[in-house]
Amino acid sequence: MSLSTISRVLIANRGEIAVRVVRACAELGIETVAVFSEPDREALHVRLATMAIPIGPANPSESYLNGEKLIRLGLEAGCDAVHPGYGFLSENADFARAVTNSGMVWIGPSPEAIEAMGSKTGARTIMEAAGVPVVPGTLGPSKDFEALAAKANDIGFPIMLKASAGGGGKGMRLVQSMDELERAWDAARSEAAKSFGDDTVYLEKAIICPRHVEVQVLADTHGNVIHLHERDCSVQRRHQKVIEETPCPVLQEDTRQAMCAVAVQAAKAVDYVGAGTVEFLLGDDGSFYFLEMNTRLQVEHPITEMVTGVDLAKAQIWVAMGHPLKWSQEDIEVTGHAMEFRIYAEDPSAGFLPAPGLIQVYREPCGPWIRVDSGVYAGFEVPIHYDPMIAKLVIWGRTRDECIERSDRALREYRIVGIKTPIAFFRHVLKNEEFRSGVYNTSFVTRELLDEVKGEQNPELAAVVAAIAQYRSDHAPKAKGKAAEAESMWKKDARFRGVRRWS
Amino acid sequence: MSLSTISRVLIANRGEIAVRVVRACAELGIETVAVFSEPDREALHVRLATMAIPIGPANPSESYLNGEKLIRLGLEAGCDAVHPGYGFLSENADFARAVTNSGMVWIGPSPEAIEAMGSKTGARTIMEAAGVPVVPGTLGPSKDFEALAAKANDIGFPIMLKASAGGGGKGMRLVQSMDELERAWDAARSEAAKSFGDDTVYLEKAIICPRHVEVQVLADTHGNVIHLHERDCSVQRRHQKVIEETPCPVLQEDTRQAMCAVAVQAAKAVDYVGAGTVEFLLGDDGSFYFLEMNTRLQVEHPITEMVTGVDLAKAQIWVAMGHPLKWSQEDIEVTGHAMEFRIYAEDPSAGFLPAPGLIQVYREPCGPWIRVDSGVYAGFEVPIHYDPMIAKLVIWGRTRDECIERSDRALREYRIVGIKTPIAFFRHVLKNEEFRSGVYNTSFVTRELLDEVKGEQNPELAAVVAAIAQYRSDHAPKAKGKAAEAESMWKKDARFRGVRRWS
Amino acid sequence: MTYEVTLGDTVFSVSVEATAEGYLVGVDGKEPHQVDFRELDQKVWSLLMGGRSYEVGLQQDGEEWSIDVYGVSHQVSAVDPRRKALRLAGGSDQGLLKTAMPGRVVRLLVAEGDSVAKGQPIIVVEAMKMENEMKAPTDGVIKNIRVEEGQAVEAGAALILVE
Amino acid sequence: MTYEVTLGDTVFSVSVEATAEGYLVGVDGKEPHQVDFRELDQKVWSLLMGGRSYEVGLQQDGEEWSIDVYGVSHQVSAVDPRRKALRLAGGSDQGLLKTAMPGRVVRLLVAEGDSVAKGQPIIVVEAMKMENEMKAPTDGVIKNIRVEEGQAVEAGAALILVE
Repeated sequence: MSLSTISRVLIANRGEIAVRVVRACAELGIETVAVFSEPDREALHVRLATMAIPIGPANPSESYLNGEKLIRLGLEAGCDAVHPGYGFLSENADFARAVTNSGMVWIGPSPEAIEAMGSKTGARTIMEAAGVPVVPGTLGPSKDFEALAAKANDIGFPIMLKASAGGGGKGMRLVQSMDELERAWDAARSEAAKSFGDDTVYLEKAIICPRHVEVQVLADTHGNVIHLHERDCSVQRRHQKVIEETPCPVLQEDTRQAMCAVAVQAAKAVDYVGAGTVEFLLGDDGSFYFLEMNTRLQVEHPITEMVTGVDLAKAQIWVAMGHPLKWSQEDIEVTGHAMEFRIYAEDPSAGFLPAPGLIQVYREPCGPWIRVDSGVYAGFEVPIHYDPMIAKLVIWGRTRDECIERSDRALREYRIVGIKTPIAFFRHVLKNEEFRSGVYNTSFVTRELLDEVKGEQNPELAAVVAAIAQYRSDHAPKAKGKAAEAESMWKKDARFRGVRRWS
Repeated sequence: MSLSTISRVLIANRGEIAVRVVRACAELGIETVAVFSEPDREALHVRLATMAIPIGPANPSESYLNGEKLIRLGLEAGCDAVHPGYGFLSENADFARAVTNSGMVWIGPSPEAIEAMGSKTGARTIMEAAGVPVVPGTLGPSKDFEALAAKANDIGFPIMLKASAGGGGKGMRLVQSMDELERAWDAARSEAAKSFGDDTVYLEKAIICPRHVEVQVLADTHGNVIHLHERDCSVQRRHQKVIEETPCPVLQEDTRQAMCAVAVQAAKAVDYVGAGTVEFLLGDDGSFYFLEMNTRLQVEHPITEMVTGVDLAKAQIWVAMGHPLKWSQEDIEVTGHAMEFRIYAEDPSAGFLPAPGLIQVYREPCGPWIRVDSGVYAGFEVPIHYDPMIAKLVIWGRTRDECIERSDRALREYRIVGIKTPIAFFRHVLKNEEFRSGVYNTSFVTRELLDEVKGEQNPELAAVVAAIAQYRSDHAPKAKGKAAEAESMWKKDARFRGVRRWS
Repeated sequence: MTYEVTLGDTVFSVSVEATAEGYLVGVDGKEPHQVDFRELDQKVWSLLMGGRSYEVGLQQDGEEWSIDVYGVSHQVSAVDPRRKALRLAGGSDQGLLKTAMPGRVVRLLVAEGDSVAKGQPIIVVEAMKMENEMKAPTDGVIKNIRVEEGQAVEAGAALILVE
Repeated sequence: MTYEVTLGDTVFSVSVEATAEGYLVGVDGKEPHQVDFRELDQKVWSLLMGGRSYEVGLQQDGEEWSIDVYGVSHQVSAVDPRRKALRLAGGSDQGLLKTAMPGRVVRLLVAEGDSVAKGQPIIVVEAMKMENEMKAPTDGVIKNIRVEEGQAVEAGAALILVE
């Protein structure tokens, strides 16, 4: 098999994952072409890429989801490959096919593999045929509400509605009773359409309080498939992961081996190429159910990188060129423990409601074994149009305990002013006995934890700060309204700093 | 042996190493007390520590070198231990003794070990007695210029003048001929006095173009001593390290083992406790000479941390409490390759002249396997009074090649405006064939490399930027002088960003 | 100067006096402390108080100060009691539905004149691919709908009045 | 508007015209390009030009612009040629020793009236624990010493005049 040249990559994405791809390419000496919608002109991926091209208005369907335009712009810019990131068009087989047909290299699995695994219902069939247990539920996705309601009645509530093309909790709804079904169905379809351009939804029996464990696989075009062990993603809110860790603290070694073997088997079943993730629900008794396979780089891939030393984004590009994998299964060793904290622009104390806005102050934690994959900076306005995840804090420790204590240290250093984030909430999770023990499940993020966060206030300190701030505001030299005062105070201080230089 | 409680640590230092100690303590649940001189009120270590206390005027002898005051303030603040960092009082046996006598725990080796190894000439004697080869030179340090000149004549030029209490290139001078000796002697003594509070200087034969290789050791109070392999520190300017890497790319395995064994032997010879470094000169033929032992945490300790997974700063505190080491020699494995780039406030194109000043913009590189240990931030004024090192960029790669390509990527992302730094110079070093081959020595940083850096300009781009900037300045709405114009332009843009939010 | 400082249900009386080194601040009549208060980044302040070092985020938010202490936010107002009398009492807005989340109105589930029960979903606002179904704050009749489908709304914007 | 832009020995003629999307910029009579020029952080600008993305640091430095391109600094002046005639030619300062490094004068090695040879050390300035021995810029007599021992000096400050 001949090798493909990749010298300039179109990145069909935005945010931190676009930045991640820019970095991987830069290390390989490959140029990158960023695309940006109107509100993203000043986004970090635009700043860091070699080239940057406007792609259209804010609405994703007119910009990051416009496959035809992406391909045209990629060709015009002289790209020889396309990296889709995650979300948007990353699991769209038609786009993958169009990219390949355009003569550019698609950095991902074949359209056939995406189709086989991308349809959650199709993947269930394949896995059932291979003897892997799956969650009971409907097999054929339906656009007919009456049929769906009948099926829900058959299986019995609670049921879970899921977007057929989905992932990341989008288009997903837990439904407790028939009363709620129609509204949930509308909402799930509407979200699914916006997120994936496909409003097909299916249902399955809701398994309450399982653990969510997934296996990273990596495959080349020469038939080699390896796994890079598991990740535990059980800390979720609104069916979306918020903290991930590896290794899974409760997984028995024999279950780990069985799960990893199944994941490799799943990848081989569809001639998988590139980085992929096989997701499972893990029961208390060590039984596990196939959930779905994500046929792209996963948000939480960095924790696997931290414990294995393998750069997954670079490996994707390497195998897309047609090279054989640099490592055999025996080369993959897990050292230490890693956790990822997803920094969302959202307010945990208001039910994790999105909180987009202007980031006034942004200072990342630094120092040993701290990694931040971010798409933002101070002065950037987080747009209302896209996913609320602005950064990922990734921590490595020699042991799980060290990883926890280092995470707490890093979260204390993380300074974001202007938008709400779950940083303080995460510090609470780290103090929680259930989390520290490692024995928790997907129902872990409860109301009690959120109440504790509110209780952590330091009212006397805040009162002192407010009183001083008000005093400064009241005594500012020229009163032109509060905002102008704050601004002028700041400039005075800045000038003072300048003057003081030679004192 | 009973354990000591450490619950609040006085950090007798400033800059990035004070921040490093704050982080280590935070992860161990230990409070920290920062001290700050007048220009350091807003320094990063003050921001991050639990407590912060003014220590005196800018002049180090009245602040960070004032041992008596440090101990008094530490006791008043309720500290039960003192961490000295590196430089300042870290290798001052009298200070170590005074700390111990005050009832606080000294986080470092015993005063006796510091004395034995801290005096470079004394250490030479110990090592010679142990049969380890040392560089030929004078044995007794002298304050008598005539005696020194006579000795220099005996040994023959070139000779190297070195501060007896020294380290880090301070108080060090290469002298080519008798003409230069007196001025060099004055300068070396003056620098030594300022840096270490001791103007004793000795001389030895200058070994031209060796490699500088050192071994990290770690010892506890129970007699256990382990090594954490070597670091190569041959890329230097003005006898000061600028880039370090581990493993040493040219070290043969048998030499590595011999060198590490000698290092452990050296530590055992003085009943060493804590983290220490044994420095060697390495010849082309694999022969090596003992240079000195640094009885404290070394600037470049992070590269050892990156390849071994051991947190050396935390290990120091752990053994200072009286615990046995957590690891035996067999637990220490080296994975991958790491490099450190010292970010100095200095101008490589002006002979690495110090360039203190106000940091206007400061953005660190991020992403996989990038670590920045920094003492600064945007808006901080780098004082003229202290060491010019403001940060350390530390990179890990699975191989040396990956480490190099990742380093280049990180240096491109590193954005510092307001002061000069060697960032562009480092990117040149990374492109240099000699460096890439791994076969280089301490004479590596040559005039030619610096000329290349100047050649890397992009004049046409700069011309376009200057013309647009001038145009904006000339057409700014209200002309109140250039500075005010720039400021008002900025605010206009900021407001524009605010307004655009809902478009 | 002494301020009446309010955080949720808690009220402090805080005296502030400027000094050469910073501010002398007393809380609820206790002995005043010296506070060293420095602006670092544009909206981050360093406080040294009683030997302890704090970093706080500070933004003015209407009549309140929004203060971030290590990721935990505090909404605080500091009022000179002598001026307090001048303030007008705000009207009750119990039946007014406001959005905490900025975003876009995707669906109106009611029309003016409809009767609604407290807790009944009446409008859907979307941001960042998430739909937020908002419920009637009280039993009553839809008096006034202040937004239309597709409209962008800022945080705090009034959407629907139920009476 | 067309500027005469000077970088060391290189001179460009650069035309600039404001447009709705940014600036139309032409260099040395070549066809003008559209340049999208946005301020990000306070002194960092993002440029999109010919499809390529650049980040540059920009500071005004007297009559010049100090421009940082990925760590490489450029000192550039952009002058409207019509105004150029108004400028006065500066006097020669060949014999004037200036310090590039800010710091503190630690030792004067000469007195006014001394004869010195070019390259002879005449003053020592220190910053960040490093002593910088500075040499006579030309043969001559020490005409004027403008600093004293212990004095702090800024970057660019004149120290000693040799004539």
